[in-house]
Amino acid sequence: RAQTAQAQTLRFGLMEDPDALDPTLARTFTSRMVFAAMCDKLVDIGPDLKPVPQLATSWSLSEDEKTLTMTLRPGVLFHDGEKLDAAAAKYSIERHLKLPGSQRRGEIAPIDRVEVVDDLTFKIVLKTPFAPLMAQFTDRAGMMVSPKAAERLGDKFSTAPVCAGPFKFVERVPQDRIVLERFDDYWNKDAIHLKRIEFRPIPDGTVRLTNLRAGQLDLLERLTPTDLPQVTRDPKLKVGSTIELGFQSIVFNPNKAGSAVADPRVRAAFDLAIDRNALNQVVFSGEFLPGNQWVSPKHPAYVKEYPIGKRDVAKAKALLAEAGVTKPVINLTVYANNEAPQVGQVIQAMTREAGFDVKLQATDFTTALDAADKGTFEAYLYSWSGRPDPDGNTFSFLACKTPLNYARYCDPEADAALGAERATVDPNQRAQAWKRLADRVMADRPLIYLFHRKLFWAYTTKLTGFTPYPDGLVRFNGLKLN
Amino acid sequence: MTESSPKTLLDVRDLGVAFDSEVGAVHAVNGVSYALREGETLGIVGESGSGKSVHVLAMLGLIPRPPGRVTGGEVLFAGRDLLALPERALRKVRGGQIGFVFQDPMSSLNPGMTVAAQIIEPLRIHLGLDGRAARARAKDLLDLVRIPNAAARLDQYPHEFSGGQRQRVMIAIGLSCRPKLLIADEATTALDVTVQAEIIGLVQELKREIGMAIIWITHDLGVVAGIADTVQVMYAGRILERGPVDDVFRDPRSAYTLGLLRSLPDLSRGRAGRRRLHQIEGAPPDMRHPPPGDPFAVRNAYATPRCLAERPPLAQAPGAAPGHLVAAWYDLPARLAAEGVSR
Amino acid sequence: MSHVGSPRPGVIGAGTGLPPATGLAPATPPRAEPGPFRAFWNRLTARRSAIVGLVIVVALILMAVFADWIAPYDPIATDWGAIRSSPDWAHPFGTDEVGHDVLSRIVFGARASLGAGLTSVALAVALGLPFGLIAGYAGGILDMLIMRLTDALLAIPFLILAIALAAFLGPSLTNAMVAIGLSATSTFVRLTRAQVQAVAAEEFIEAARAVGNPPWRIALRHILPNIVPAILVQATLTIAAAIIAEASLSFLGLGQQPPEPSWGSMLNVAKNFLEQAPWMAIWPGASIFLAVLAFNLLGDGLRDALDPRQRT
Amino acid sequence: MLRFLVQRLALAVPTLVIASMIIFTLQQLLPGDTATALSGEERDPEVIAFIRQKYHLDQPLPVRYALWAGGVLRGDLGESIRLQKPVLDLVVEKLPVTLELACLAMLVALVIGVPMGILSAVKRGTAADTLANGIALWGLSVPNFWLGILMILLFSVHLGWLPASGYVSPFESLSENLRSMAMPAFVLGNAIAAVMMRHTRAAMLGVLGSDYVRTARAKGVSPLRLVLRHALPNAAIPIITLGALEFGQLLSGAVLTEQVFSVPGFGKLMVDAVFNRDYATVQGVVICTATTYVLLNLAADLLAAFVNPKLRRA
Amino acid sequence: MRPEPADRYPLLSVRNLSKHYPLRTWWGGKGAVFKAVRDVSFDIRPGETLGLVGESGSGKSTIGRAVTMLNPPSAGTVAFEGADLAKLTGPEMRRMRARIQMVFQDPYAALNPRMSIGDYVAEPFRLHRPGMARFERRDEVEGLLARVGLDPRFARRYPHQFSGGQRQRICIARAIALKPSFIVADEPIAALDVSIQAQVVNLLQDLQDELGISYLFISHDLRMVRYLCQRVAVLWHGRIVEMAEADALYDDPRHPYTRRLLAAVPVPNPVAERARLAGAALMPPADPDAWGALVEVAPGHWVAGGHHS
Ligand SMILES: Nc1ncnc2c1ncn2[C@@H]1O[C@H](COP(=O)(O)OP(=O)(O)OP(=O)(O)O)[C@@H](O)[C@H]1O
Ligand SMILES: Nc1ncnc2c1ncn2[C@@H]1O[C@H](COP(=O)(O)OP(=O)(O)OP(=O)(O)O)[C@@H](O)[C@H]1O
Ligand SMILES: [Mg+2]
Ligand SMILES: [Mg+2]
Repeated sequence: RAQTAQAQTLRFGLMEDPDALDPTLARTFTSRMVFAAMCDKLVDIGPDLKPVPQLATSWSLSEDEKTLTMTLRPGVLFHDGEKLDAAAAKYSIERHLKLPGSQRRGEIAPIDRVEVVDDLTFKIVLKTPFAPLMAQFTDRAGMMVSPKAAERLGDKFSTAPVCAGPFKFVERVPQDRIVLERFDDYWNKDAIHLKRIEFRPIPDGTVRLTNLRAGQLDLLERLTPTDLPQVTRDPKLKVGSTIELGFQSIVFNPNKAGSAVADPRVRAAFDLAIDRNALNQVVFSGEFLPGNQWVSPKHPAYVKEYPIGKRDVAKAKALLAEAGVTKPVINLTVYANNEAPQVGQVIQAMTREAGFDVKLQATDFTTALDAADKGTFEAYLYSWSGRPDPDGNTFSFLACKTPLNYARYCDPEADAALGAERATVDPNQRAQAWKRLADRVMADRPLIYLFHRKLFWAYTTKLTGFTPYPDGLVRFNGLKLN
Repeated sequence: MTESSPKTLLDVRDLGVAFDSEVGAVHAVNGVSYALREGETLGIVGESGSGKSVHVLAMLGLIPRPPGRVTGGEVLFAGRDLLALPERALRKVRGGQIGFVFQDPMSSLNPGMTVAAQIIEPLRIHLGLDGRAARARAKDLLDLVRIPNAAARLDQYPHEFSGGQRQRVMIAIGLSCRPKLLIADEATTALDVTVQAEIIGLVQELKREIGMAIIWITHDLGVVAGIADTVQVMYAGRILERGPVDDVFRDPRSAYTLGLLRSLPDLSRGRAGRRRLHQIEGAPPDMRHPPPGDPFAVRNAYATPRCLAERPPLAQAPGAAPGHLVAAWYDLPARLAAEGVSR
Repeated sequence: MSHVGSPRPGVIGAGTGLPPATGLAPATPPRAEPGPFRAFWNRLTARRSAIVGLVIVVALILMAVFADWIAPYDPIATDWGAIRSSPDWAHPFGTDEVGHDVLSRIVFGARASLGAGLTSVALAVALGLPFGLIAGYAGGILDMLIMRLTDALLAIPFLILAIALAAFLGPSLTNAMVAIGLSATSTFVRLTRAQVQAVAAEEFIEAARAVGNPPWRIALRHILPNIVPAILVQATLTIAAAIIAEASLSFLGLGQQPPEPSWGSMLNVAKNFLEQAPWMAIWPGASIFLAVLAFNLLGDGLRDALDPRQRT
Repeated sequence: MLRFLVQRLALAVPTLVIASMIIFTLQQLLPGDTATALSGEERDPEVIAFIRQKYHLDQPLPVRYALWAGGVLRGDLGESIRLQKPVLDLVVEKLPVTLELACLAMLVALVIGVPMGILSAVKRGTAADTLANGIALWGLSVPNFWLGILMILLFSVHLGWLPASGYVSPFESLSENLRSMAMPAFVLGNAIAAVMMRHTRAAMLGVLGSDYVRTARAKGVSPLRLVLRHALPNAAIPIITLGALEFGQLLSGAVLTEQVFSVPGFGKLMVDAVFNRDYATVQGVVICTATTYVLLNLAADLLAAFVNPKLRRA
Repeated sequence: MRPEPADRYPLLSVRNLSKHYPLRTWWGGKGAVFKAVRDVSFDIRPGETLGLVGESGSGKSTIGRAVTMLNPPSAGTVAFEGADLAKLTGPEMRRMRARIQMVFQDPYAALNPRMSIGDYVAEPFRLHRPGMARFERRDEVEGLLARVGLDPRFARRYPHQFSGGQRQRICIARAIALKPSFIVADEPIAALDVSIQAQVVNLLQDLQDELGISYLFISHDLRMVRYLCQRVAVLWHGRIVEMAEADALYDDPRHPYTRRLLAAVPVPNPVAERARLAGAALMPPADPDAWGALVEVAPGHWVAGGHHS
């Protein structure tokens, strides 16, 4: 019996230790891995990136796109036995909006108020139309917490989070493990076969993989592409993968005094000097997806008018000559992790042929962020984990004076396009807005987008029912350990 | 050369010791031969570095190896060749039949062990004594070397004893198994004259009691004069002169022995009548390349050309008392007489 | 001016080691004195292990200095056609994850790694020696102050100090060297102080005071030369530690910046390709071992060679 | 004796104060601050402002030091901003793990280093000596993270003898605990073993050349007893003193080892804290390691005094 | 060359000199004080050698270091040529060191192993004759080396290349470099081989004859002291218990401790020594505190008075 209990414990190797396990305060990508098992959302994301029912069974948007009415699934309980009703939903959304230090506020800022209609129905009233709203509810902003527990614990909620998901919180040893246990009153409990989940943060990719191979883990996230052959060779292991929603890019800081990158022609030359396919081949064994926009070429919102250009060193040189710079020295900030420096080295080698002299600056995460914030960097190899709605990949980066706009990009036309994109859920209108945005950004190149990662999971063959999702999160429904 | 009477206890034959270094071997002891009778006290004097310590250590396999090594010879002790004995058998001799007292009483006692533990050790190894019996014997030994209040001091550490007392403890260890031979290597050099006098008195007394033979190595000619039956003068790893103590002091046949005796201030006529001290000029030879002839020749005013070229054997000195041997080509009394000096 | 009267012939004779009475001894004039350095050199080269160490160290240093001529390729030139290719004639040590020639990177990496070792130790000595000297010789309140500061620095974990310093100064090889050097400084302060105190208790220091040496002169002229051997030995040991420390900082991304090579960072990258490309690890690993071995052998040799009791 | 303890502890106070001030100042010099590090992917300016204010990051340096120091005097080491737990709790949770690791590593170091040091001293100049020195230098020249990964590959992946990671508390299962600690302790101890070996060798050479060892040999003492009873105790003092210093370094040297073996110890806490600018945690960690260091040295001095009879009786 | 020494004016005058060492407990705490030297007074006249004998630990070296201010006394005065040394400032005292020199017991320890002997002997000139030209200095050093019987060509050698006797002569060469009027010789022959002791003693004697140097000659070799010293002081537990002309002291020792000491000296003559040993019954040591101030029992012969006898 102990054997089977043991067998039904999934040991999941994470790339880093999640931060606060509070959907309102959490900010890391990794924390979402844990929430995926612990906190159900109002809606989930489908394979086609469209919202599908989860805690909410149905929803409707008013004509003016300013009121969203949602109906909750009946009989859903929080882990502490409290009922999930409209009042609880209102509480959770308001908590996201108002708790000091909330990381969700920005995601759902256009919400004006939440009104309880009846026991299971509530209305969300917006200040302005906000197209990405449903997409936000597929993530942490859509997670419901038990009002009773939240009230009791306040900003210490993360020490004993109480949600309405398939697994409930058992214990957490920082930097060692997070343990969850099956919630027996889960609304969809028949789909849950695992008894326990143990999340184990193991930052080093090699170490994570050796742990899987040694049988210390059953599943790991973010396998390094170069390790793929090892896993495929191993008959006891399997691989799952999906293209991420985010992007890898180089952000330029044109405000940097005396920097050559202030000239768009130099940025264009830089872009032209890079062979995205070769880069992909060298560093990622060709597994990733070369890109040139904020979404991947496979994404419905990809602006087809701007396909990935070919590398053209001659043209790059010409552009540089036109800009009147010879051998521009460009400091490229990269994270000191395993692959960023590699990417940097390849870019360095490629751009050298066009006459650039790229200096790599590998720094820790905080230092890089600080340089980005303060605008002391020159070029920055930046990655974004991505959001289901393209707005999450663009607005904060390209709109005037937005927090992630490290390029300090500010263009009225681009701002207008971003406004239009947000204002409606109509696919055609939005597609036009994306095109307008691309017109500006593809010309100005405040960022140049390089590629989109493929997210790899490696797991033992004992694990069945594993389906990769584009948001990079694991769905624990249907997972089974044999 | 060496006399082997039935009473011979120790017979050293042609002993040689060298120390290897990266720049050539140092020949510390070269062909030392002598015999010691039971109950005899042999005083050894000589230049610093002349091999006095090394040759006695070599007898018991105590020179550090590497770099030291015995290059040849035999050491017959009670009929057995110590150099040929396996280490295990040799350990039985060390501390059992042959006791040792070393120069520096502080550094020669283990600072981390009680005095009792250190005295008991040879008792256990050689006599198989243990526990209470060993302790009782240790106390008797401390009494024997006249340490007051012995019982109370057994469990003290060496640093709690004065220099003289430490040396007494060393003697207690050396005598613990009633050895047939006691080797004292500069046992009193580090001590005050008054303490030295006490220790010498003590050893003389114990010798009478136990009847052991003694090899007493020292720089102090006065000490040798007092306690030795035979005196042996060493220089550059060789014996230059050897004989009954009275005879050697009265009638030295080696120029080196003479030099040593003369370099002492003569105070028989008071300060007013003192003469300038005699000094032996020069320095001892480099033992990496021992000179082919008499090693003392280059410092010797009486040396003959033959001294430089050919090594003199240690042989009976003509006209001296029987057993008074010297290694010299020159005839010292004749040369002195020629200079008009008499002793 | 000389106050010395005509010396007695006998006394002169005593010093030259010539027998005054007979003319028998071959009159060997004193051999030409080897200068202090010459004597030191003779002592050093008399030891086989020291020679081995010296030869390797010199070879490594030459390799670092003449890397441009020795290395078959540009160490940062990438060859997209040969990613992680195993050793062959074109790349005798193989290539790495972005197609660098490993041999060339080993050759050039010597600059960073030996540089890290030597520079950081030089810094540690340059700082540690004077402070240790002051603390040990002046004593009193200065000693108290310096020692508390040193203790405090020692009490802070090395990696925290190094990480903080490297992060503060910005990650680069130079700054890693500074961080390693600063972290090693307190060890040198302690060692110097202990050595100074030991030497200051020696009789020749009292003798130096007895002829009227002022304190600073005693410290510099009499104490300093006598503590140099101990410092040198510690320094060679620390060089080894510093080479490893650079590797550790590389592991945390605070050492040599890509694409410039250092053995530590090569090893660090190689760990990700342990099974696919073992040659990426073997060569830098072997180089570090060789360097550490050589410096330690040399250090042992130096200690012996600087000991005046050791004869040539 | 008591006075001595009090005096020594009093001397430790300035050491701790200076250490905390150094690290405090150093941290402030680091680029970026906690608020930046913690504002998340979204980097909401309001969140940044909120964190700044909540953790007094907007106050001038001396004020913040005073706030922190005041807390320490009340037994409050502050709160980890990143982990949102009191630093004291974190320390209490992590320190024992690293202490266990350090102790085991020290054990490994002693078990390997001391006998090897003795051997190479006794067999000085022989092939055994050369070999022992070679092994020691090898230990010195292999980075921890490297040896760690190799061992995991060999013992966990290929042989499957030992777990690659996963710390088990000794109170849960001692055997599992030891199994999980075996490799980290070996990797960590390996480098120290080399240092211990070289110092044991030096100390033993000194002692073996001493007059009292010659005396012991002259008594007919067997070689084994000679080494264990006569030489080793007298060589112990430098080994103890050095051991304490190295032990202190182990606490921080464990960082990389802990990372490779995913040991939930102090080292990881520390590095993460530095990289995340989790000031309170770094301060807390440094104060703890510094205190441990000071106490260890004190203990070593006492132990050395105990081993040395000259001091024991006084 | 020099004016005839005026007997009435002592060169060095020591009055009521005491030296206390604080005793430290093993943990470094302060304990009682140890009175190494208690209330010692003596004079040394120009050109005179005063011998200081006594058992190990009786305070001989302490006195030597106190009168040279290398380890200043706790109480009492040391007047050198009328000047109170304790009152001098640091630089003044350093200048004074040109006149007061010291030779140490262990010639192996007293030489800086990393300084060539030429530099070592030249050091006094560097310090006290800063204006001296290099060649002048070299000449001086060569002259000095020759004076103490060493080949001037040895100047570039290092101490370890010399025998004990040669080293002690190097020390003496440095001590006499500035023609001091007073040298404290602290057991200068104790560490030397018998065959070399004579060399050093002869040298000291020759130098005194030529340069009129005064010595405080500390030794436990009672025979050598009698040979070399005009007057001898016997030290016992930090006090002088007897002081007299050498012959007077040796031929007619008054204090029990002096007698005990002299009786223990072995004679290098087998017959005499055996007789001495046979007859020797060492007097038991007496209580050192039982002896009071020095009393002159004969002209120039001072003995500590016994309280109980
Ligand atoms: N461990 C050693 N290594 C190398 N040489 C040594 C060693 N021990 C002794 N020697 C050499 O052996 C020679 C004889 O030394 P030994 O100790 O026997 O002299 P000694 O006559 O006892 O002198 P002393 O009167 O100074 O004790 C010396 O030249 C010395 O340098
Ligand atoms: N720095 C010191 N601190 C404490 N005690 C000291 C110190 N120096 C000397 N003593 C003690 O003072 C006493 C006298 O020492 P001193 O060196 O003057 O004796 P000494 O007569 O020269 O002896 P020796 O013949 O052994 O050289 C000794 O008991 C010694 O232990
Ligand atoms: Mg000897
Ligand atoms: Mg003395």
